[in-house]
Amino acid sequence: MSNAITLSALTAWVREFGALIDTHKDELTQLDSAIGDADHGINMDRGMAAVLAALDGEEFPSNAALFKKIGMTLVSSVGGASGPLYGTFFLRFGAACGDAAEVDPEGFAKAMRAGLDGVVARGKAEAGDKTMYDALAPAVDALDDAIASGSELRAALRAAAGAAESGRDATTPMLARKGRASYLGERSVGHQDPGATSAALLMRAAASALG
Amino acid sequence: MSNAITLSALTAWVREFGALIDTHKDELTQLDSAIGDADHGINMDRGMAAVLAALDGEEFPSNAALFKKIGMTLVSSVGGASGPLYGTFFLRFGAACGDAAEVDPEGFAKAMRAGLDGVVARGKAEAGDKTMYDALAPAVDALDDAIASGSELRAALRAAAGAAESGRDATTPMLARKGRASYLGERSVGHQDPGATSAALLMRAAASALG
Amino acid sequence: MSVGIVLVSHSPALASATVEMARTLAGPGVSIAPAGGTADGEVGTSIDVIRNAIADADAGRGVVVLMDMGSSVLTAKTLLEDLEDGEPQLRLADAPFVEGTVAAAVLASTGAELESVARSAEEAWSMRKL
Amino acid sequence: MSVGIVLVSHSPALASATVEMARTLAGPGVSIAPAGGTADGEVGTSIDVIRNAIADADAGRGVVVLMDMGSSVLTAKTLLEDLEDGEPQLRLADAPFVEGTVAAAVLASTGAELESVARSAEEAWSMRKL
Ligand SMILES: Nc1ncnc2c1ncn2[C@@H]1O[C@H](COP(=O)(O)OP(=O)(O)O)[C@@H](O)[C@H]1O
Ligand SMILES: Nc1ncnc2c1ncn2[C@@H]1O[C@H](COP(=O)(O)OP(=O)(O)O)[C@@H](O)[C@H]1O
Ligand SMILES: [Mg+2]
Ligand SMILES: [Mg+2]
Ligand SMILES: [Mg+2]
Ligand SMILES: [Mg+2]
Repeated sequence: MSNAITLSALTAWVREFGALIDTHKDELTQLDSAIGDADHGINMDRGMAAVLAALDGEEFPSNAALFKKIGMTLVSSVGGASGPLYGTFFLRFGAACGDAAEVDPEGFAKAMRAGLDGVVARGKAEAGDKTMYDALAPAVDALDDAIASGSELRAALRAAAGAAESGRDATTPMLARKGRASYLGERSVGHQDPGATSAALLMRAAASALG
Repeated sequence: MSNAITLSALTAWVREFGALIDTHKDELTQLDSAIGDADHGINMDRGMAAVLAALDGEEFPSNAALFKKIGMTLVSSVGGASGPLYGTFFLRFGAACGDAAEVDPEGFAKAMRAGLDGVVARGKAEAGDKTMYDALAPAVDALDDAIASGSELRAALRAAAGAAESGRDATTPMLARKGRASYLGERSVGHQDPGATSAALLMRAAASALG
Repeated sequence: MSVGIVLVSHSPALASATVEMARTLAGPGVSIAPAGGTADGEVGTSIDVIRNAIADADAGRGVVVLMDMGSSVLTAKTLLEDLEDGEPQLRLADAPFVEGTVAAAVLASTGAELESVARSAEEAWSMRKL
Repeated sequence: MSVGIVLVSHSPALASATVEMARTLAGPGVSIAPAGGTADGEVGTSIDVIRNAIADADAGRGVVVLMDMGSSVLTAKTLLEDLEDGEPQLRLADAPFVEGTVAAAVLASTGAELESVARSAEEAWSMRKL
């Protein structure tokens, strides 16, 4: 398949996500200080640094093997709720991509959906709960729609990244119903969710590395 | 009143209870090892030793003052559930005895009832829950009945002590519903309750010191 | 300062560890104090240890008291109902120990009042994890 | 040996203190292990720490896992649902941390089976203290 996404492109996506997390780590921590415990940037940066270190010089035989390594590294190293959530996202994404060393755009979109379903299986978040789900879910929907209607991968990923960013912005007025922010009740209103913010970076990284 | 119970008789009762606890401490701990954490004898002996030390050489102006000291000492020193339970028993007993330095048999019976009500207020035990209540409640009932029907104090206290001992024995087949033993469910059946055993000693001490 | 929070436990280590965890999650602005074990540091509960912790945690806005189980509950109730004299305003919270403490501490850190802090602890009974 | 019990917490101190308290109440015959904090002893949760604790607690009769909150729950679920391979029989218990642990440990000490130990932990949600 001519427009297949290769294993090295997928690796570049993850590296780009790591780079964006590094750039935005203070902002993520800042957001988490308003409605959380002020560690989301630290958590994600520690996790992604561990992932990049684990990828360095390693060869992976398949999508599944690559993302199993990424997911397990996140679960082991993040130390906060985002660790098992992003970890499960990548574990399920990789399992859905399968044992090949590339994936076509339809397969990529299906794998993103599987990753999203993993986040839901893990954390039970629903739309409007003010979590990373609120950025990821519209992105995966937009990706599906664009690919189903025949868009190029590049355009589809841009649409997905844009949808993630709108979803992220829409978390500000929401009342948190999952995670530590949910203890704040009404007082969580008026702050952008840190996990939705990092999830938007994940989609932006896909648009720039895979587009 | 000719047959009033004096402050020094009440003190003798508490001392006798301390002596009986000391004699039976291993048995109480043994019973608590079957359905508890093997400390009831240790707890009660530490508590009553502290009480006897607090009474030594002290003069108390009234029943209420004496039993406030006893109750507070038990709450502070026992370190297990029996501390606040016996502590509350004595605090309420003393408050009901009032600010005089003696109490007549009717007043004594009323104060015992007030102490029992305190145990219930504290621990919410009901009849058949396999606790100290199952020894104390029949004893207080027997005391009331005997005094109402005109018995001498001596006979009334013997009836009460006997009722406490029957109540204690009746805890063996019960299923524990309060305190740590209640975690054992069915496995608590077939063992005599430690707190009911110490409560029977309290009544036996009354019969020998006040009778 | 926030409403005070006191954790009564049989175990000095459990009370301190739960205080530490709540501080991590709620930030340093929460006034929370452990009351674990007996006065000589043994397993058990002590009314004097509880009284001292209440004095530590009180910042004039009342103190919510959480208890682990058994004698912690009975001792705290005895303090409130039979022995209180001149303590700050106390509210015993019927709550799961760790989950209730975290909920109370996070809410207290936002400046909430005594009764809402206590209620947020008590609502932790309806929390589910899986 | 009893059914195993593993306590997953953000905090190494909280996991250890709860293990100690459960041992005091349930006796030394209960096989219970803490899994608190990250591999380097920081606050957080780590799948490797949990795996090691499971291996410690397992005596061939299965292991009940209790979690404090947040990432402890998510990490334990990830282990069970996405990463398990060849571990002993695991049962996550949805229970209040301290109260559920004590109930589970006391029941485990009587020789009860995996499922009843887990259920006794879960029934602690309906416990009331006051
Ligand atoms: N149950 C959940 N489902 C989905 N996302 C969640 C859930 N719980 C927390 N999150 C996300 O995780 C983010 C917080 O991550 P982080 O600060 O790293 O972990 P912690 O809350 O353990 O400190 C939140 O902003 C939210 O987006
Ligand atoms: N809620 C309660 N109401 C009445 N008595 C109780 C209650 N809880 C425990 N007890 C009594 O306390 C006794 C155990 O006392 P002890 O061993 O000294 O305390 P702990 O259980 O804290 O170790 C039990 O045998 C029972 O009689
Ligand atoms: Mg955080
Ligand atoms: Mg955190
Ligand atoms: Mg005991
Ligand atoms: Mg004890």
